[in-house]
Amino acid sequence: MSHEENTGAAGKSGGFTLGRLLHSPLALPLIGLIVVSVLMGLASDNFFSLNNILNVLRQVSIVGILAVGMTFVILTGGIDLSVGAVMALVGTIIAGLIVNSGIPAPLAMLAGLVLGTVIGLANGALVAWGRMPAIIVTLATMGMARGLALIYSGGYPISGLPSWISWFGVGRIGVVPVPVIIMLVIYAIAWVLLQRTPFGRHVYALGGNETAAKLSGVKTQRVKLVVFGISGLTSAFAAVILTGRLMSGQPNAGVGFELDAIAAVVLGGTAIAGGRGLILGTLIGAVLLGILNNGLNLMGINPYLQDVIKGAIILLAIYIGREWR
Amino acid sequence: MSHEENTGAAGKSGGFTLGRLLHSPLALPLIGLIVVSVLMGLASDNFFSLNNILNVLRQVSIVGILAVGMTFVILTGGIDLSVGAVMALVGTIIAGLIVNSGIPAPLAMLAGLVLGTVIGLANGALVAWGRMPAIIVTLATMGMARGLALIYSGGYPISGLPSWISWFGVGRIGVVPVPVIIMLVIYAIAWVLLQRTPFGRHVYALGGNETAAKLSGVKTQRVKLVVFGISGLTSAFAAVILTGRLMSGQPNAGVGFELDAIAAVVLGGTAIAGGRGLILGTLIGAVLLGILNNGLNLMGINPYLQDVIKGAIILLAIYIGREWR
Amino acid sequence: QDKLKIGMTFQELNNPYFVSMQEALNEAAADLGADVVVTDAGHDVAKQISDVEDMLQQGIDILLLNPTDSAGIEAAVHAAKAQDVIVVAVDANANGPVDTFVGSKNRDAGYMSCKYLAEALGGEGEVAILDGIPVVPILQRVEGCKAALEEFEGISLVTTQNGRQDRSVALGVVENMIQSHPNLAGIFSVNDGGAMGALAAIQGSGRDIKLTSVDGAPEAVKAIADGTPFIETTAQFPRDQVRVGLAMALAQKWGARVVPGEVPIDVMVVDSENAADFSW
Amino acid sequence: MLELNGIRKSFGKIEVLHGVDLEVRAGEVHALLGENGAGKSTLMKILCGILQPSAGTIRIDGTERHFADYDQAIAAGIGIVFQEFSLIPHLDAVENMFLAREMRGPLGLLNRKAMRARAGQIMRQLAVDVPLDVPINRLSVAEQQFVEIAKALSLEARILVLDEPTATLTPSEVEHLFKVMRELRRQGVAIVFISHHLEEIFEICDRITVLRDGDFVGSCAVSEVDNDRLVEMMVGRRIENNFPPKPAPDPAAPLAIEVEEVQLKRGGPVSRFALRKGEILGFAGLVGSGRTETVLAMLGAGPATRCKVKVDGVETRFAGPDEGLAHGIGLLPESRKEQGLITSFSILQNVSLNNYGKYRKGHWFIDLKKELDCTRTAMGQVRVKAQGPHARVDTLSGGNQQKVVIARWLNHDMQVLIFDEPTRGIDVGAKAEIYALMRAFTEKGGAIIMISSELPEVIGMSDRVCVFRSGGIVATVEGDAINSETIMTHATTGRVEHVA
Ligand SMILES: Nc1ncnc2c1ncn2[C@@H]1O[C@H](COP(=O)(O)OP(=O)(O)OP(=O)(O)O)[C@@H](O)[C@H]1O
Ligand SMILES: Nc1ncnc2c1ncn2[C@@H]1O[C@H](COP(=O)(O)OP(=O)(O)OP(=O)(O)O)[C@@H](O)[C@H]1O
Ligand SMILES: [Mg+2]
Ligand SMILES: [Mg+2]
Repeated sequence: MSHEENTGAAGKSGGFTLGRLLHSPLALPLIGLIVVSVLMGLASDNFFSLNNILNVLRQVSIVGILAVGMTFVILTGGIDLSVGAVMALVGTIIAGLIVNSGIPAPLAMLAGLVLGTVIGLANGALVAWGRMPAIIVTLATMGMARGLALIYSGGYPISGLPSWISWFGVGRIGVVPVPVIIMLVIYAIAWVLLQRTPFGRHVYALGGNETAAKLSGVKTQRVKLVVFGISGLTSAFAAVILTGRLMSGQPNAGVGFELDAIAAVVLGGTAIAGGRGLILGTLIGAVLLGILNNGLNLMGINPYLQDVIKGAIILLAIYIGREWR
Repeated sequence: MSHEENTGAAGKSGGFTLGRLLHSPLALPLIGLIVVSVLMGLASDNFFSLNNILNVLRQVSIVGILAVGMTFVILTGGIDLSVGAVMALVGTIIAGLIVNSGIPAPLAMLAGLVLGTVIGLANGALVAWGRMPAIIVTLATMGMARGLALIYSGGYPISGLPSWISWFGVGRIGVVPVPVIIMLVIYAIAWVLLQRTPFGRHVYALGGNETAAKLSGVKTQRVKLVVFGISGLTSAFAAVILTGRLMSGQPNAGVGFELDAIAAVVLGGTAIAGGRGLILGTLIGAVLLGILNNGLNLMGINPYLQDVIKGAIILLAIYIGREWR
Repeated sequence: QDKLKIGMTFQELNNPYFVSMQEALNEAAADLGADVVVTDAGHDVAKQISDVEDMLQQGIDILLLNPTDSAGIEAAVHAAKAQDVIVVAVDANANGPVDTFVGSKNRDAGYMSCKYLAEALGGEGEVAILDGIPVVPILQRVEGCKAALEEFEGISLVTTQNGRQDRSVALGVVENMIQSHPNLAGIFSVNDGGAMGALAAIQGSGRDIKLTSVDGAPEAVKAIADGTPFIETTAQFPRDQVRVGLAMALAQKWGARVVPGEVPIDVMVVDSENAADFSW
Repeated sequence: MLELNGIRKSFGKIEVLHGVDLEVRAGEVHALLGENGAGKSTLMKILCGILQPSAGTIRIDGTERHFADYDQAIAAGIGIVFQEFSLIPHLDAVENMFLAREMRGPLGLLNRKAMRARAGQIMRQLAVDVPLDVPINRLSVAEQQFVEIAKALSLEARILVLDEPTATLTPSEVEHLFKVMRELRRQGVAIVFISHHLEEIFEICDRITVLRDGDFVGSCAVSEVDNDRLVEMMVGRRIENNFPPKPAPDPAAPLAIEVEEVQLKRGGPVSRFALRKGEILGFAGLVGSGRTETVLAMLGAGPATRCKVKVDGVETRFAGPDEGLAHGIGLLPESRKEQGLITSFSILQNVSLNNYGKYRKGHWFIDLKKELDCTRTAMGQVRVKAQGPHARVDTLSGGNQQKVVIARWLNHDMQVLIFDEPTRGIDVGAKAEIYALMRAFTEKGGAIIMISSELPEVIGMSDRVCVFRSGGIVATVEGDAINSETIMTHATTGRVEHVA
């Protein structure tokens, strides 16, 4: 929200004012967030308790982190359907390395982060140098990652982790849950990368006009490689939190999370065609989704009906947003 | 394979020759099909039996029909993630109308076809007039359709259908299974629509360059509306076959089928960005996927490993195809 | 805070087995005048933990937990116990300080089904297993089944494929199984959902293959009564599991100190002889 | 200082450059001339390392160089302004100028202050006032063009390539650009300048090199040639009078279209004009004066706050070009690639795209044979140079692509055609053919609105001219009043009335 924020639809310099905020691409996601929060608050007494707010944020953290990598990829005009499966694979392997292979947990986690990044880079290489459409590449790697996770674990969840690992999932620093802190740190780093580094400019440029970016000397293929690498890395971070939350490696975890992550990105105001969007919007989008899930649960709505309501609210939010932007 | 074939990637006139075929966009999917078939035939004795071939085609029919609508949508540059869920909803409602409401089966099926078309048109209207990205619209309607199916059925499969309905799923005319005949008829109609009618040309034009199509007077929004309507209709046809195959309405059927349908379309050589592709390619793509599933099953490969192999083969096919085209 | 509030989280709610549990819960709660909150995890443990957290925010007194995964759900159990909520695992057990586990004897169920199948085949022939989602109850059924099959020398297990407990997936998988094994004589499916798909495949092939399964779902029972190739299902008692589980929780709530840690619920063979009279 | 020798280039099996030489000295403006598709842009891309030559050498200051990519060319002091814009729509001018060579501060983070300062400095040097922190896509075309030039200058290039930079500029902006070029020349920069406007060549260039169909025709000083000689070198023949004769004005001719009022945005001017059958109505004005927007608004394809149109005397409201089509009004948009053609389609498919009413069989289906025959006829009419009706349009040169769009409309039996910059980027030979076709169309009773930024074209072709300024019509002139002074006076000083 600083005035130099690059939205891909920049405004003029100037201090922070309400008017400026209303014209920023964050306006709509924010309004959506406020409206939905107020509605939920009215419908359920517990909604606005500090406890519940932290609870929502903790629940949001996994999809929120996946959505960071997704934002990078979508900003370049790509898409990554493999995030949920990669998270499951990395989580399973971390647990397996610790439990079955007796590797010290910190080392295993490091290996997991490296693995996630490598898979992401592989996606990126296939998209960049293989010149294949991202949607197909990541669709295929999604199936492969899931299959590998099941093969590695034999289909069984891997449990028996040292208990301190649950710190990543349920621990707190002060009142704030650890996963929330990890998520916020990742968002902060992503913000700096996108807004304050040449690489960030190149990400926007690639999504804005790939040919022009290439002609200007942007190493477009390397940018593609890196954004998918980042997406793999954030999937691996999500896997660490997931492992902490589930205290086990779950080869079946994260089915459909890619769709939640995409929804968070788009609800946050990022153009699905790339080139425009803010990482802060994604955070708001992820929280909005989390609030919807939490609020509908708190209101005790029939689980089947929840899907219908969620779909309708997403449509409504995007519909209004489309006019605004 | 006729010389006037509209691929969106024009070729020269001329009769049918091997050289021409090798340069047609169908070449690669066909080669893929042949290679995979031969491999499967070598690995498994039963593969090339008439019985097994008909078996594969019957298994392919549902995804094959979904992929027809998906081809129309992708050719215009869109995507439809709701096909699997719409199929489940329509199937559930057809079964419910017959079993719970006592409506005559033919009438119930007609209602199902209308319902599917209406949902498709709703997707289309949101994309065309709502100017929202197709991926988000259909993601939302996917969730909503699934939720509605579960609400309508209360989570139970709806069984107790008159037994003749199984004709749609397991019946035969001569040796050929009924679902295969239905699928082939739908492909034939789609071929005529795409290759021999102005509407078909407009579908390609929209995917090739939407602005140019619009400025030359093509009713682009109506074309969008109609392609999604077609996708809804083919989903409903798939639902009829599914109902016949399962002899019940299954609210949770078809999860992930949208991804299979997309894979079939892209394996068939259609560009994911739209504007280029052939409906025959989609048929080949769907059969290729079916053969992979069937062959890997016949070979008794570990089901987890099957996902990995399938992903790798899809990647390989698209990778080679990309150079060829 | 006078009214009793019961929360139940299901691993899935698009399976008649769990839907009937939910119905039994609603009936029992209506009798008690208690509030009920129900959530559907859709086979996603992470979502299930979130669901439990949300229920705890609503101040439930009793948590009936039908875990998607025993190990994965542990954090939710701890969270619930931290708020002094009584936790009863239903159908599948959960790690952590669960007060009571009420569940079927899944190993027995697999054993009984496969023994019945092998006997129906006269102790010889090729059989196949239609596997499902790898969670503990399913794994135990497969284990029990294999143990039973091993008791028959003439029986050979030729293939195990995964039908994901989904009728449409199972249908395709079994069609392929039948193609690749011309001498296949029997199939054991880990649940009735998959079995219904397998039944359609068998009927479609016109071959004489016998089918057994676990659950006792209404559709399966009807198919057995109708004299199809589906000859037996080892019935569980989902409604009774909930009733017993709730009773255990209430007993503890009322101050009972010696609540059983585990209440195994028997399973029962349903075949053409008793199918007509059976229902959940 | 720059020497290209025997450059050859093939795309697949087709060779498009057959051994071209080019020698450019420090401190000169060197014109590169040739018809559409002669290979000018291709040669420049080879110079910049974007394309690799099949044969030939590049020497700078006498040493042979190979550029594997554009970055290496930049390092050698080469900068280029591309024929197609290469700006990123949602980034601002500063970000665009420094894209891929950002200035870095501590920790390798962006140093926005330094970049903004440097950008301001370059803009001052160019003496243009372009907003620096507004997304590029909100700038006018001319402003974007200057950002492109500033971007090339920020490289501090010693060799600067300008590929048709004036195609989108107005005369006064062109003058301004020339001033900048002269200043750079004084500083010793070697400039390669590409343009189809021959008068510009004589104004600014020192020497010329001419290409024809990928062949090197010759190189000489500008002072050694005159206009006719130049055209002959480019086209290989002499071109007689460009413009067909104008018919006598017929004020009694019925009105094809009468626009009673059109206002583009609230508070802007309200315009009115009428189009007679059998006439060519020119729309003149500076770039961005609202000509394109006005016709788009009229057809319902662009925004308008007021719009009242009568077609053949009947009041009509268009919701989009499709409804215009239904009333016999066709639009040839200003950018053929982005707005006119489906580039992946064949000529045949592009020509028949919106005209299937003509080729129906059994009401629902396309009559493929008739479609093919009609396309052949239409292609012959406008003389499209191509292998046949099934050739993909993206394999055609710019001029031939434009002819395909024109063929589409001439094949369509329209009453009114709106031609927006019909000859932009078209070489002199092809232009004459297009002019003849336009006249033939009006002689049969059709009417044409021709938007053009080329004054000679407006003067040579129009029966009447509407002059635009700031979004509205400031004057309509006819007869002898159609001359450059009158039009330019109105276009630069005409008064617009703002209406709430
Ligand atoms: N990528 C490509 N593939 C195939 N042919 C190409 C390609 N790029 C250019 N050509 C062909 O090379 C020839 C030269 O094109 P070029 O763009 O250099 O012409 P030009 O002289 O710049 O024309 P204009 O005045 O229209 O800009 C043309 O015939 C064109 O069709
Ligand atoms: N690509 C663009 N993006 C945003 N605004 C533009 C763009 N092109 C032109 N404009 C603005 O639109 C207004 C009118 O432009 P329009 O294209 O109608 O002018 P024109 O007279 O047809 O000029 P041209 O010769 O460029 O076609 C001007 O204020 C101009 O600044
Ligand atoms: Mg050029
Ligand atoms: Mg214009």
